[in-house]
Amino acid sequence: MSTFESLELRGVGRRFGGVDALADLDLTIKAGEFVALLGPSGCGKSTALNCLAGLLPLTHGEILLDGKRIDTLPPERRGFGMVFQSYALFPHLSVEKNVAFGLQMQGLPRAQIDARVRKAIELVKLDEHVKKLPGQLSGGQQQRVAIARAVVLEPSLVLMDEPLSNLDAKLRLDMRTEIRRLHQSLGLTTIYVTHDQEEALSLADRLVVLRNGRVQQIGTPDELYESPTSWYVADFMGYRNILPATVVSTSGDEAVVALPGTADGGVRLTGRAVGALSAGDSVRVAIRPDDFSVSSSAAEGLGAGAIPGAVSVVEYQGRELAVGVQTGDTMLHARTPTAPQVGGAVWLTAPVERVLVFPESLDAAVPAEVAA
Amino acid sequence: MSTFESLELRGVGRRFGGVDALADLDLTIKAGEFVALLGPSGCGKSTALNCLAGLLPLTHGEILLDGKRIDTLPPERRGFGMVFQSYALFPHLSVEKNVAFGLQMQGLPRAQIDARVRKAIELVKLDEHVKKLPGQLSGGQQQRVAIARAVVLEPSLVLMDEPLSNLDAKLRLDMRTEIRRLHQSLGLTTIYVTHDQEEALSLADRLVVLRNGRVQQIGTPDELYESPTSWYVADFMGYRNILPATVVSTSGDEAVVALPGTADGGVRLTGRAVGALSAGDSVRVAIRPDDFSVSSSAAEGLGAGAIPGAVSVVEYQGRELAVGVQTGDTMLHARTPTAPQVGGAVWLTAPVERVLVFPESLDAAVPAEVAA
Amino acid sequence: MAVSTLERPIAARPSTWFVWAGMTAFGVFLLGIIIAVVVDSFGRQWFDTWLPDGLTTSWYGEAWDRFSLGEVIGVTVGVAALVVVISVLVGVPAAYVLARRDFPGKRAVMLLFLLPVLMPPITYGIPLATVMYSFGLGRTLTAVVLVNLVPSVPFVILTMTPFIEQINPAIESAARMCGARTRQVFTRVLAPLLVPGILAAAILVLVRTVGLFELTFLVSGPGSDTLVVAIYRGMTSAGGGEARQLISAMSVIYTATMLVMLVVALRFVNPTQLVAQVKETRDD
Amino acid sequence: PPAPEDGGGGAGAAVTDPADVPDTPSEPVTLNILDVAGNQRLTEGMVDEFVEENPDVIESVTWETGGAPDVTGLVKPQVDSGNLSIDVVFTGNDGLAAGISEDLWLPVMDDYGDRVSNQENYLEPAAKMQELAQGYGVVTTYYPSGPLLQYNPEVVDTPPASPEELLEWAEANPGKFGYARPANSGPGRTFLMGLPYVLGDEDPTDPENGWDKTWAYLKELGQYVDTYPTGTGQVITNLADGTWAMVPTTTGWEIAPRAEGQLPNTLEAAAFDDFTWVTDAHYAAIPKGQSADKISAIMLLLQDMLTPEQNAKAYDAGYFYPGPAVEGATLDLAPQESQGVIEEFGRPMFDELIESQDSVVPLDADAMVTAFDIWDREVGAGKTEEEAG
Amino acid sequence: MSGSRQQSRSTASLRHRLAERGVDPALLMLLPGLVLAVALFVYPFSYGIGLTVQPTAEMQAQWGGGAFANYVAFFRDPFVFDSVWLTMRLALPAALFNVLASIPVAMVLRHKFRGKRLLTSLLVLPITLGTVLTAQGLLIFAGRQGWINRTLLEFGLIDEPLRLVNNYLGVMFSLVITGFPFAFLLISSYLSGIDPSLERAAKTLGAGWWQRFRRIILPLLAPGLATTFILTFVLAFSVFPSARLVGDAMGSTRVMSLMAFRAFGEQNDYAMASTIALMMGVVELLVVAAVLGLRSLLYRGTTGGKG
Ligand SMILES: Nc1ncnc2c1ncn2[C@@H]1O[C@H](COP(=O)(O)OP(=O)(O)OP(=O)(O)O)[C@@H](O)[C@H]1O
Ligand SMILES: Nc1ncnc2c1ncn2[C@@H]1O[C@H](COP(=O)(O)OP(=O)(O)OP(=O)(O)O)[C@@H](O)[C@H]1O
Ligand SMILES: [Mg+2]
Ligand SMILES: [Mg+2]
Repeated sequence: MSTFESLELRGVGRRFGGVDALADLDLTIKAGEFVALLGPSGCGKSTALNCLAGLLPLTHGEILLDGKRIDTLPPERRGFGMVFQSYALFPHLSVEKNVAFGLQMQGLPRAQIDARVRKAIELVKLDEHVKKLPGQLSGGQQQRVAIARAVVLEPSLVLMDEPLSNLDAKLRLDMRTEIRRLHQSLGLTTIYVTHDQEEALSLADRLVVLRNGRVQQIGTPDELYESPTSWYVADFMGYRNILPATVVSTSGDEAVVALPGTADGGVRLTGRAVGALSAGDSVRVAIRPDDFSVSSSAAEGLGAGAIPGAVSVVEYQGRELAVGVQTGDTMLHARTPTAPQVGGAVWLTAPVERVLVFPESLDAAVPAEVAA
Repeated sequence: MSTFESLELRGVGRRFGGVDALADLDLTIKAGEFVALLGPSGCGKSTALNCLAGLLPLTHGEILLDGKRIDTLPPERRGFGMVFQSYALFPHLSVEKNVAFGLQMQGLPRAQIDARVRKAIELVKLDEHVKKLPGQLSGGQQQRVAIARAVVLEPSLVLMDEPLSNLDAKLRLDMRTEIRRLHQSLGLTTIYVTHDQEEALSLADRLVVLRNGRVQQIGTPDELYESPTSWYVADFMGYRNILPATVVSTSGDEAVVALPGTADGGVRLTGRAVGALSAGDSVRVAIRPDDFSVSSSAAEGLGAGAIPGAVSVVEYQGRELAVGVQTGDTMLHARTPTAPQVGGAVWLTAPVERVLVFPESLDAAVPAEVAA
Repeated sequence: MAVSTLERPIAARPSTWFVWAGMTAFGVFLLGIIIAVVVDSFGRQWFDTWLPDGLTTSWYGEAWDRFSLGEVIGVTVGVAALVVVISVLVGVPAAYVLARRDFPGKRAVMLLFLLPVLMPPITYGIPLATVMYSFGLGRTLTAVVLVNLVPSVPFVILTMTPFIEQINPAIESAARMCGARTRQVFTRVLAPLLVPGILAAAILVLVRTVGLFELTFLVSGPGSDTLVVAIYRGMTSAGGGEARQLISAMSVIYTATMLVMLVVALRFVNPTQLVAQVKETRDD
Repeated sequence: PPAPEDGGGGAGAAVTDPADVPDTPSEPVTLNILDVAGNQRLTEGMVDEFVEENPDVIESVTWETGGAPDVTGLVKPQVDSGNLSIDVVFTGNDGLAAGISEDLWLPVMDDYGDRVSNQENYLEPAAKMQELAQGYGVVTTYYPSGPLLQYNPEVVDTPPASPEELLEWAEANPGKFGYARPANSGPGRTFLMGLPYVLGDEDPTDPENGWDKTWAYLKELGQYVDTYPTGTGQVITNLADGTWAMVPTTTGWEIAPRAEGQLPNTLEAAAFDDFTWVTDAHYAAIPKGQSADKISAIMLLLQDMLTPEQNAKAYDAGYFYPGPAVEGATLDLAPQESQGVIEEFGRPMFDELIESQDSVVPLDADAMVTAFDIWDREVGAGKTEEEAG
Repeated sequence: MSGSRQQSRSTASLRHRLAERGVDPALLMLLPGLVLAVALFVYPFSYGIGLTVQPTAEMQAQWGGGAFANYVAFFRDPFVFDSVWLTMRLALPAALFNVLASIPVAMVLRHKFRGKRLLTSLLVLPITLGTVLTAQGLLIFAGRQGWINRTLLEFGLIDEPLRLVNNYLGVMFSLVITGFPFAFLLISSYLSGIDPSLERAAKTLGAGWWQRFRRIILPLLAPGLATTFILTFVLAFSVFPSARLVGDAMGSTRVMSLMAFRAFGEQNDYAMASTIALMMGVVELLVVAAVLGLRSLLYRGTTGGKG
């Protein structure tokens, strides 16, 4: 397997008709790493991947592989493998021919091709389906053909563009485990694009969160999950409750904030300040549903730190229940093991270290938003 | 709002060219209920819904609304609302005209139409977008237009065919809560089709699990989650580990089974027998990932009840980790708060009452499988 | 098993009957026309009776000799084949670019290709013929082929562009990622996927070229007349007014040629290749 | 311009001095004949016989056919480029005139007239037709043409003896008389050109200023004509299936369709009591830039075609009745087949009328185009204006 | 984005800037097509326009107007100019009929039923017939002694044979026979592009068949109808052989293409021929522009087929 020490992206950018789809991407990837690009639809994830693959010419910056510029090479000479969102299997070729395609392009001898194709197909457990056309396979099977087709070339880098987004929930889980297993067993370097934080967290060694074509945060799953640097990232990392508030006072890295619009106007929360804050600042408070405790009496609620509200939705979720609590205009999401009454009054509390307080503006953390 | 007491399906079936897409569906729905039809792709969910709506003529059975047969009425005279998988918004009509369409068909006066349309649009929070065409809306917004279009008619029954399947993960969560809220606040009777168990569990009062056009189990979310009646249903309800095994002995409703193919051939598990079992029967054992405890020493494992294996995949999932444990040919899924070493040996245990043992054959529980 | 209302019968609304009545009238007319010509072409004499008095096949022989149909059919087939091949070779790459790229001036290019399809052939046919004559190409096979390319190339482009658009561009990207060069992307991946579209376009171009009268007529002459033009000349030649049956016989030969070409062309549409019709067409 | 290609044996450089043309070609030539007048039917037998008897002069011939408008398009580029693939053109007046105005033809009569001494045998009207050629062509076949009438005796009791009677009959039987658009039809244009003589118009050679009576007559007649087809073929069909009962015709068009079964043999022919034949002829013309050998061969061929024995083949199936352009080419010299057809379908009255009636040459090309244009506007389109209001 | 940032970014190489505009070597594949279009369409067309301002001496003498004598003649000479109306009188109703008749047929044939393939092939058959055979067939079949008239006479439905050919009607028949299948095929494909779930949605909202058609199908089909109308109109507008063969060439079916050909082939007046041909294009484009204008008033988005 051809390999490399490091892949470096320097100020990589791509514009479409005057609008930056991707800008100023700086990233260094070490061999064997699994990096996920995460962000909502249209944030530039696919653009980044296509630029790396050479399928889209860059409009700015350069890409270096072990110090050599590769951004002017055509895709077929970069030696990367790619798994596409819709798989992009060759519909007129059987499974084995799909997998063999890249090897044939390299002009390898037949026997060698056959052997490697067989190995790759075994790897993804499709031995029984080698003669079928892609149209005759299920989504998960197609997905595996796509992976086999990419890895059979033993590429130095595998790029995956939302490879699981077309699968149904159960299959998605299985295939996720499968990808992780392949990555670990083959030692591939992988760049993986997704808009699903769970997927990104569970697969990657390092995450890159994008917004409007610009990087918001880069870090390990743990860093992103526990310490997002902006409410935007927090929102993406499962902090389903993002509440606008105003700083009342700060002390050390703790901040007391007032939530507007709650029933009696004066609910105060204490949380961990992320970034420099001072009294009067507009902020966003981020809290995970599972960090809320739900109690049905104010007494249990810890005074000023408790948010009062009325249960408006209760969803069964197996061992736990998801509760939607209406407080003022906003609906808060919480989880609880015991079912509250719909319409009943409840109080929500969260431990101080699990309440994150972010500056309202995202610009402090990131470059200015593109005026499209 | 026109309403009814009960909707009864009696032996409803539909064949396509000699193959049953749906067979023998008996179901009574009470006013205000939220019923979910759940099953994998092609199991007949949409067929059932279309039969109810009148879009597909039945080939068997009858549908009664408060005792009156309605299966011969054309769809436009049944007064049901429907939300389609791909929304099926009229692309040439603005949001408000889409919503007004049904009311216009009823020939209501203009003023009344306007008022009801405005109310429905407020309900789904699309006030700002009334003049836009569907093509100018995001997926979630389109979805909400589709819902408004269906509920503005105050139908006695709302049918929804996988309304969330085209949305991305975060939006899906939000829209799910929205649907639940609408259902609860309008008191609609709803039949909801999905292949996502989480969605079904969180939304429905009652679930109907289908397989090959036939009902497998009907019950409340709790019943299905805790007491599936077959391994097929269990599989669908999040019992990710479904292991083939053989009964060694039974006592009361407990059964001791031997797993084949595990490292030393003789791992035994004790579990709760579902249905009548006797020694020597082939069975399937179902265990949820979160019911497994992972320990890194055999001593901690409770003797015969512990399954030995090697950690092959570790996935970060926020507060917990998902672990793939290879044991013999199969990979078991478990969850643990502490990260084990990949490749390290572990032992998995599960409490007896959380281990479900089902007969291998699905036929006992359900009518014979259709020979397609 | 009682197969009750499997597919509801086409509703017996008056409107439906109206449609069927109209269709029947159309069918009667159509068959009447065809049968009348066939009968006439075998009739010895047919004045004011239901059927000709006496049957003969001699009109065919006579038509064959008189108009040297062997040569004319050869010209027709040759011209059609050339036009099809050239339009596909020129049109498909252009359609590819139009389907896949966005570039300055794309709308102008699209318009340029749309105009010859929208314009009455005579409008550009007459100046085109005049140019052909002034280049000394009048009445040559070259002129006939060139003139037929004017509507055919845009036609291929306009039909192939949407066809190429619906082929997932990721498939090409995938081929590139597998190391395929541009040429290999075209020959190994795109060509097989485009075959059904190309065949459809080619068949339509074939039919159009064989049937295209207005343009061919303006530049063809003895030795480069296609079948339609030869028939038309037979029907209208100043010296002439050939026997009606002779024209009928030629018309039948024309239609038969057309059918044979169609059938031959359709034989090459290998049904298995239609499996490769990329997008799954699920009707749900 | 590229050097003339070697078009078979005997081709060579274009002739600059007529004296360079040998009496017989230095080697046998092949001839490409372009026929734009339907002349092949009449003369193919003559050419074939000549080739058979004189293999040392002409090795073989090939025929191309076309319509009169093809002359300019086909021949002009060849003459201009000096690259002839057509060696001789058999044409009617229209094609000949088009070629003359484009300066395409060799002045055969001036340069080589002495080689076709058989022209002395021309029938008198044929000789007049030869004059129309202005020396650029050689008459090969001739017929007096028309105007004549053909009718269905079951419908027409007594054929009209004058245009007035025809008008009366047409008025009494609207939609039963018709003729084709003259620009597309021989009988149509013969009828058109013959009328000024019958009606006694001021100047039968000037359609624009001298045909007042003719135009008035045709317009009046047009009220009873339901349609003017664009070809003689449709006229024949209309007569055959009984749509029409009377049409104007020419000798050839009267005989040949009956002989070939296109028209029932029950039809009768008639002529106005007093009319003048408008004659017609076919010519042979040689494009400019022809090689000496070929010119020599062509002149030998033409000389031979104008012998009575050969020229009598022009009787054909009555298609151009009688056909021959020279004296003495009587029916008994024609091929047996031809004699049989004429005996069965021919009309002795035609021979009498040819004897008794005067003949004139047709309009020259420009006047003809003018006449067609006036007819299209005044007569052909007249119908719509009436219909449209 | 701020201006200064944009400035600092304009260091991008030419390659980068071209890439941003979408210009790359693949565009070369367009070249052969462009060359052909320019050489065989644009050039002759311009040449033709050039010809129109080189009128013959007679034209100038008769109509005046100097270089524009041909245009003066075109507009002043009723014999020529009337052909515009005569053409319109044929092409508009024919195109309209073909489109309107295709809608119900396409709607009915959307359903599955036995013999559908046969019927569809029957409808497509005229494509192989060609105009000349159609004309010939019409002359024989619908002529005064044709089977139609014979049948009608036989049953005593008429006393006189109907005049169905060699007039306006004959050309109309031939335009319908050749144009209808074409319109039908196009409209069928547009119809199949409309997401069937839209109709189902309308059903569940209480719309009957007529309302579904009027409110859903028709608006969505309208752009397709406009396109079909344009294409059948173009076909009908350039009618030539049938106008001559089954029409009344100098009378009620003296269409523009006949006039153009008359000038070209019979009068050898290439300048006038080009003028008429050019005006033909102009008239047609006017109609096309009018239809497109109407169409743009209607909805133009997707038909829900691809979301
Ligand atoms: N060919 C193109 N022309 C113009 N704009 C484009 C093009 N491709 C992408 N864009 C724009 O660039 C931005 C980034 O697109 P990109 O496809 O990278 O998003 P993404 O993050 O992959 O989204 P998704 O999750 O929907 O795939 C979007 O705003 C998109 O509209
Ligand atoms: N019109 C039809 N003709 C023939 N078979 C059909 C038709 N519609 C559905 N079927 C078959 O009936 C079965 C059930 O289809 P249905 O659409 O109800 O599945 P589903 O549960 O809705 O699946 P999905 O989740 O993929 O939408 C499938 O096997 C399908 O192939
Ligand atoms: Mg993307
Ligand atoms: Mg479905």
